[in-house]
Amino acid sequence: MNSTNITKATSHITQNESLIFERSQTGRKGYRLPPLDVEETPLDEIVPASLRRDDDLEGVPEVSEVDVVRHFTRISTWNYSIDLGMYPLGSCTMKYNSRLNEKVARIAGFANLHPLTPEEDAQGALQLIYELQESLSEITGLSGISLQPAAGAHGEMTGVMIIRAFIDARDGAGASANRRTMLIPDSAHGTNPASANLSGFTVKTIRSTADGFTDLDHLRELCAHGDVAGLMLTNPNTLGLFEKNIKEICQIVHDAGGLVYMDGANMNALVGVARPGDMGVDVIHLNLHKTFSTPHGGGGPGCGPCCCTKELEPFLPVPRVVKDGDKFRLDSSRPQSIGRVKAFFGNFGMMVRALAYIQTHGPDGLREATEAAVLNARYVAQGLVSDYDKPFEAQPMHEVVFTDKRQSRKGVHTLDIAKRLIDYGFHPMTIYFPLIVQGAMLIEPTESVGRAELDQFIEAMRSIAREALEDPETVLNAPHSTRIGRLDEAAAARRPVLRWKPKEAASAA
Amino acid sequence: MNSTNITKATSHITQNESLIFERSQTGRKGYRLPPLDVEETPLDEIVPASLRRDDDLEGVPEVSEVDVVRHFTRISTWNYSIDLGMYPLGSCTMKYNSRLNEKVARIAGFANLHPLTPEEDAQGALQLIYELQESLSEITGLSGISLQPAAGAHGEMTGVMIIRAFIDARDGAGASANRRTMLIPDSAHGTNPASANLSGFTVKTIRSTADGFTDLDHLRELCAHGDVAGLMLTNPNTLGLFEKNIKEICQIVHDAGGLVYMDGANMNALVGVARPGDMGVDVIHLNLHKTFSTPHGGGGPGCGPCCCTKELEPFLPVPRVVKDGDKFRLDSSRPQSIGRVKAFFGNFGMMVRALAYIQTHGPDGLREATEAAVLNARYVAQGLVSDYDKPFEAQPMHEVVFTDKRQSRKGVHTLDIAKRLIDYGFHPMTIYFPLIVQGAMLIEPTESVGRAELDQFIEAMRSIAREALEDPETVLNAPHSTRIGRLDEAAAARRPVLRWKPKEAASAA
Amino acid sequence: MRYIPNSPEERAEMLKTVGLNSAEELFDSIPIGLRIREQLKTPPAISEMELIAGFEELAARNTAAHRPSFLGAGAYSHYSPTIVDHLISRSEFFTAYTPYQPEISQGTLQAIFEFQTLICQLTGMDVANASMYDGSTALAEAVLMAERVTRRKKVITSAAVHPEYLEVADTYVQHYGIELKLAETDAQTGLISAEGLNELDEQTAALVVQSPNFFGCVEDVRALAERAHAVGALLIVAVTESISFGFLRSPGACGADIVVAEGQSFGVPVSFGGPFVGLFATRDKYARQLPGRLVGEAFDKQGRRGFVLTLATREQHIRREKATSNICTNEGLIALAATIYMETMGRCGLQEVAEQCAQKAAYAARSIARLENFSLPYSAPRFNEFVVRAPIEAKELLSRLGMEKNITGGLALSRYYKDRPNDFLVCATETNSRKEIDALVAGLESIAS
Amino acid sequence: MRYIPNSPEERAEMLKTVGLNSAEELFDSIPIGLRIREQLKTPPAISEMELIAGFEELAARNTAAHRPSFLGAGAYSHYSPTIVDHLISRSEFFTAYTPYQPEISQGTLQAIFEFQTLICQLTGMDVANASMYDGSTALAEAVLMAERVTRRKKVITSAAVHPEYLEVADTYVQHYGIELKLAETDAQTGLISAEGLNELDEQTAALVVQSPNFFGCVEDVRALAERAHAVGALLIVAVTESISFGFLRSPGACGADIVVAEGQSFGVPVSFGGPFVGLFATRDKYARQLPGRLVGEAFDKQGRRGFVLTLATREQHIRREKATSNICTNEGLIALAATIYMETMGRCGLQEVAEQCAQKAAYAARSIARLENFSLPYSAPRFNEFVVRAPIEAKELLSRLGMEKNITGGLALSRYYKDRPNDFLVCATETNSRKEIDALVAGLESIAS
Ligand SMILES: Cc1ncc(COP(=O)(O)O)c(C=O)c1O
Ligand SMILES: Cc1ncc(COP(=O)(O)O)c(C=O)c1O
Repeated sequence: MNSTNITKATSHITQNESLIFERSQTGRKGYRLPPLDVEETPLDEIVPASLRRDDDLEGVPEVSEVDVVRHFTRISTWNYSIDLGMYPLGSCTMKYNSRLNEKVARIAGFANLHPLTPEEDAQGALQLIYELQESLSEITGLSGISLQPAAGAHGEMTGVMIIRAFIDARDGAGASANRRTMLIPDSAHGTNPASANLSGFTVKTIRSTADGFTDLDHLRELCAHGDVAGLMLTNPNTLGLFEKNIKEICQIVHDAGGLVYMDGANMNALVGVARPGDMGVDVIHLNLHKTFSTPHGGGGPGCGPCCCTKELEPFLPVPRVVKDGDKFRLDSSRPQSIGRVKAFFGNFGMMVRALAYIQTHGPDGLREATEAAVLNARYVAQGLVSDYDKPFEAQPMHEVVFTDKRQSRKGVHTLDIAKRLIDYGFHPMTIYFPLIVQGAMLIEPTESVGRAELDQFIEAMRSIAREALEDPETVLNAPHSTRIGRLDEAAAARRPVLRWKPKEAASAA
Repeated sequence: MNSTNITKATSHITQNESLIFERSQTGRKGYRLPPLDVEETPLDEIVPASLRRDDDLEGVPEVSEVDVVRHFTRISTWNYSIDLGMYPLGSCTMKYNSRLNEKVARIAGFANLHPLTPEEDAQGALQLIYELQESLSEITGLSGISLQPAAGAHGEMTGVMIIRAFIDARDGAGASANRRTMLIPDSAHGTNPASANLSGFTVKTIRSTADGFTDLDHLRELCAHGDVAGLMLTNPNTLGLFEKNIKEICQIVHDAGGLVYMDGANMNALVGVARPGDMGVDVIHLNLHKTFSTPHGGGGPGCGPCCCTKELEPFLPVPRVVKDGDKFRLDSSRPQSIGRVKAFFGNFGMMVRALAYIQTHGPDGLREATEAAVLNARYVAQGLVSDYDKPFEAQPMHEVVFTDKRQSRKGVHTLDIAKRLIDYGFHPMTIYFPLIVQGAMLIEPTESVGRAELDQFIEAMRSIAREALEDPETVLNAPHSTRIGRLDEAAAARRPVLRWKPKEAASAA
Repeated sequence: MRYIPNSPEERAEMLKTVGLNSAEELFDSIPIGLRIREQLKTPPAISEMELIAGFEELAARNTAAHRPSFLGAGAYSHYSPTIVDHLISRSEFFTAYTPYQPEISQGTLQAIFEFQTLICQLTGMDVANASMYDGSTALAEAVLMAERVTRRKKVITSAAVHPEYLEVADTYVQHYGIELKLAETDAQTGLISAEGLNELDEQTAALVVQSPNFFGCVEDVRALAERAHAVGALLIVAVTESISFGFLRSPGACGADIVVAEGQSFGVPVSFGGPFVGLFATRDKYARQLPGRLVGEAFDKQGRRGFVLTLATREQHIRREKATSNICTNEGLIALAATIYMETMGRCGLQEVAEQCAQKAAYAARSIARLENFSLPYSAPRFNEFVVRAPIEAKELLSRLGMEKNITGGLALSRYYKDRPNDFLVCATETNSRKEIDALVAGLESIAS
Repeated sequence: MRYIPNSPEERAEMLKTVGLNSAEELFDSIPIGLRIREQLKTPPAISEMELIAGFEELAARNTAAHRPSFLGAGAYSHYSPTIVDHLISRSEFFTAYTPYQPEISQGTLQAIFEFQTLICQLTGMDVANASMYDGSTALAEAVLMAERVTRRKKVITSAAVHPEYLEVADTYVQHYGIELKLAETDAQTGLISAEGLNELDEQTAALVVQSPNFFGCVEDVRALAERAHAVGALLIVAVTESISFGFLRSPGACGADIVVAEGQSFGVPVSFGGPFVGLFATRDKYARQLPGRLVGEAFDKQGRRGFVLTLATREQHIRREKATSNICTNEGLIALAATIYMETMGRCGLQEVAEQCAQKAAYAARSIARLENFSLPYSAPRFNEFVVRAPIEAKELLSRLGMEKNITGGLALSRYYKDRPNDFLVCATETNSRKEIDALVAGLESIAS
């Protein structure tokens, strides 16, 4: 497989490592506690034996600190990561995660602050939350902000529930009962319909036009029935295209008595350039773990602030952080609120990082990042158009979608191209999303990649396109450079093994 | 090469990375400073142009923070390290480096403390130094401690100079001029003779006996000439054997009017079990970056405390840290001192770590570590004796030496075995040291390795022994699993390229 | 901007390459009218030095962060070994995405598989997912799952569940026609009351209890499981203090059907309430009803073992509105921290730390009970939290304790229960030294007298 | 002991395997009489929690560590970007040994090669080694090297070299028959005096100067090089404040033969004096006389580029007593930190930070000079340090400044020069805000009046 075109990566030796349970040895210890410094109370006086644990934590590993360090250091080397290079997962905005942000999030005054601390003893944290709200409000052009949601989908649920609460209040329980339809484009992310469903809405799907935009006629048609509570729109949409008719779209929905929810996952294309609030959007969520660079951490934590118009503010989750003179406090007495969506105040640690990101960039830097992100996507789009099918004419914003149309003639599909990209040293792009594009490859370089690496990426993709013609087997069997090959996911789902079991037990099962 | 016996490692994809100078792009910036907040002074008024830099730092890289992070993260993955597994470099004591020690060394009150701070404002640091001195004194059985030397060799130089100063004081300038011979076993580490030379001594080499100990007869013979200032002995010696005649050896040297210096690099075999001070040793250095686990850092920093008898204390470097009542202060008025060997007080940050190591282990833990280290070495010795030539009968302490005698018959030498070990996922042992053992392989597992990995190591070595017989080519061409193969070191030394130069310049040169 | 590799010069060249004359043209697809003319009014760009100074200043205003504290109630101060934060900070973990490409994500996948296993072991359940946002949302999802499993709409929840968890559950279920009925707490024992349980009937989807409950009392989970199962309802057990798993009989061993918990106690800082990590475990038979991500074992063509995201057909990206949940990004890195904590403490440590918490709390409770005019209203056994009834208003008492003695003495229950002015909740962990506990007791005494 | 993987049980089994009955038997080769009977009297084992608390307490007693400080004199407080400490803390760098096995040490080797290159660029020299212990030992080794190169025994050193560097040089050369002659400092300019230079003769191995010198004055290195070369002596230039390389003409450009420097300013904390990193650079023609390690470019059979330790024949492990130095372990990790710092600051940053230091010092000097009864004795140009002559005893003045104003105002020269009671050395860097400088000036004024 050693294609001479592979300039970014080379195979090298890495350590094997078993499951920690397989490493465990009776009697090993990885911890030490200070000696108990109070008189012991007989355990039975504390909790009767019948309510106490009696299995001596059978099966929980016994390892030394050294075992733990080597275990996780070793397995960590099996991961690709932003710090190792370009991570062009479309829709995920895998940008550089600054270590400065990690440092400030760990300041003892933040890390050791208990969420139930009386307000007067937590003014610094409340002020930080308030200042972040102000910045996000300025960036989105929407005045009402709740930082409580823990991720994007959580923010969606919050926003959609706000729409529902607003309509209930506006139309009254009776009438509003007939407004339970949420319109969602067929290109939307799966969390959108799922969140709508969680809020008790019936989802109706809007077609996209051949050129990748929301189909206005279909929208009008769906809006005609008087049952529309709202529209959930991603902008730029998941094809990386800015919905140029956004104002008209909002108008249509508003005229039909609905509200417009914008999925802000793609805000990295807009920060400092355009504001959802100015487009007629009523409510939006942001992904601080995308646009504002809080680390994705292999699957979270995130933070999905919900931002809405003044009109919708009364419905935001409680408690809200408000400013009284020069003091900050929690406001929970908001009768119209949809209620609480998470214990305490959301993922505070992510808020610290996001504010650090905003302060480090400043207004110019925020816009500069947006420009660089869009420019990088354009550059890639132009570099690949000669070798891959680009299903949409329009110029992409921060991400661009291609398909495997040409390669599939030779039996090489998107999955194969993605796997082969691994051999070239890149994390693959997002594949098979959005669903409406057959064999979609959604590429989002973000602003955190330099030209040299973009060129390597383009060269790698072109080289794969050549291989697809000249040597499809190599692509179909990729990756060739990794510790393990493609895993049999079907078999894994058929007989799921979701936890380790001791040998005997395992075979017994 | 994919030997089925390789259980510890597998090849996986890793990132390539050029030199930072090759990554550099005009206009990239990786830093930001606060704006200058004082009135600017015209530069010419500060320093005339003729004394100012005028090359605009031509050639120094211009990169973004992201470039720097990816650059070093990538190249770091090309290193083997303790956190990845066993690192059996004989004589180097590559044991686990606790992160706890790193954390305490970074406490602002230590990291931000300027060395020229008046004593009264640095009491914490002085106390820490004092407490470490006390612990090391207890561990070595020697009362005089200086933490000033920055590494082992530095400690050797200090110790040998102390011997010289003592003899000058004892015998008077005239007589002492005839005592300029330092005896050093042929098995000693190269720093020993180099340090002796740096102190103006003539080195005479003592033979080792066939069974790996200092040759007493030869020692007596060399001591007969009345010119002996001292002996530099490593114990356990570099063959991993405890010099059982140590008391007699010291006696012989003392009777001849000399002093005994012990190289303490191998103290990991003795801590909590035996004390050099009790053996008749006059002065010794320790390697905190070995025995006391301060991280080796790819080549330092170290800390090489010099420990000596009461008699030699007056000659220790200045300043010394002493205790007056409950205050700590620097004592510089020591007329007989050899002087200062380093600016300020030595590598303080390493002292913080070493004290943390001592406090974490406690007396029991220190002894337990020694037992575990020696046991691991014994276990390996026993595991390999069937397949490799073990030149010495005696039971090893914390490290054991083998040779390539049997394998070399097939043309496979120590270097080849070491390189092949890399394919098996291990860092090779120390090779060709000590020099007196032809094709030496010096193996020091330390206490930081579990049995399972020791077994893997033994199995790997045995497997290589088999390969040496059945498939020598594989061994001779190893490693096969790494990014690069064996480098041509001879050519590199013939036409040394010791720095990057811009293309033109490079070719011009 | 130092985080953007391409210099202005390079970007100018790239613009040319893509045929544009200015950066502004990158946004031509956005109608002019929608583009903002002037700069954002966000704070000006500052250097690292200035930023750290500013955040240090803010943090310093969180005066409570540096005091001895006896606050628990859903967020617990435990000691986290240094290696936990070190290991999660490895770039390879911390700057990776959700493991969509198993060949280059085995580190994350194996860690999650170990996490799932450990959660099963501690909860005594068969299967656990890759994490939820936190304990409160995990509970809400558990209620929704119970509805899916039983197709019943009525849910009885103990009133002694964390009040904020109840609020979150309310929010989540409000549009599902699920009615949450509160089962009152027995004023004497502090446990769910017999009357409350009488609400259980054939329409009941689930009985929800927390143990140790919000007042620190340990419920008899086995008995409750029997009651629930008797009417075909599921028993959902919520745990806010996961350290208790090292000491109390596991919910699984007591017959629970779904166990949800807050995993913050496993080496995660209280960090003003987040990020935390929700634990979610159930029985094998309900595995396909689980919300969230699952990692399973898989093999490649050569039979090499690896791990993959599996049973994805439950999830939103495939099932869309029919998914078992809308959750996508969860709390991966926090789950990793919890995994490292659990493995470092290990079989012995998890039990020793739990026992120390119980011992410290027992000592604290005993000492406070001795104080004149102070009492402990509840008789049930407790783990590391307990309610104290003070002679004066707890809010006042505690704020004076903070100001005068520099101790955060606990949580005034009036924050959630207006009708309990004098009660407060005290929590003790292995981090509270005897000295701190004695100071708390002395402080309470001196202020109340 | 949690750092020891093998449990007591496992160790007992291993003892059996090697045919022993007890751990004590492991030490049979040590005569009984030499084995200690009772336990060591070192401090008892404590937990992480206790240890951190104890060290925090010690650190808190270093009262000066948290004040604004104007101390320089060989250790400088500069801002170090967060990524420096993060990157050197990667296990792969930080728990690796000296790169003896190039195939699995390329990370360290490439970093050192970049370090050597950067040091050459900044000093203006041809070749630099992989680091020395610190600036003081680097200077001592430079003197020894000059003797090797010239075979001459007399060395003239400026009296304005850091006093501790001079002491260290004395210690190192005392047994080599090298005589160090001090060249006095001109009382008016603060530079090496004409008389001092007259000592230069055909027996002189080297002229040693520091620039900026200990008093902060910038020497005319080019002129000094000419004087030294005129008698066939080498010019050794020592630099304690490496940030000055970003502002001052490089010693190489001025004709220096050996440049030694303290690299601590490059992102390394002052840490009570160490670990620091010594820089050592010279001309190509002297490369084989260099002390310490060198990394060079090399290629494998397939022509792939890599890096290796080279020219080892100079070193102790091969040459033993004939080696160019006894140094083995050097300051690898600190050299790495300096490398990351230099690359992060880069071409612009290294100049900007240097200029800011010069500007802050100029402002501070100007402001202090205005104070009644205070004067600046030296007329020569300065970088970021300067001597102030106070109306009262400097030691007294500074200790009151510390106690009353919480400012560390600088170094009383009486620490090294008993005959200069009223002089003190002030250093300003980019970390000293105008507010701090103004407070210093105001403080001096109020205390002295
Ligand atoms: C377009 C879009 N919407 C919503 C989401 C959901 O965000 P989260 O994963 O934070 O819940 C994502 C993230 O995957 C997304 O790409
Ligand atoms: C036996 C012995 N002596 C002395 C030394 C020199 O110690 P250092 O490298 O710290 O100068 C070493 C380390 O390599 C050694 O192994």
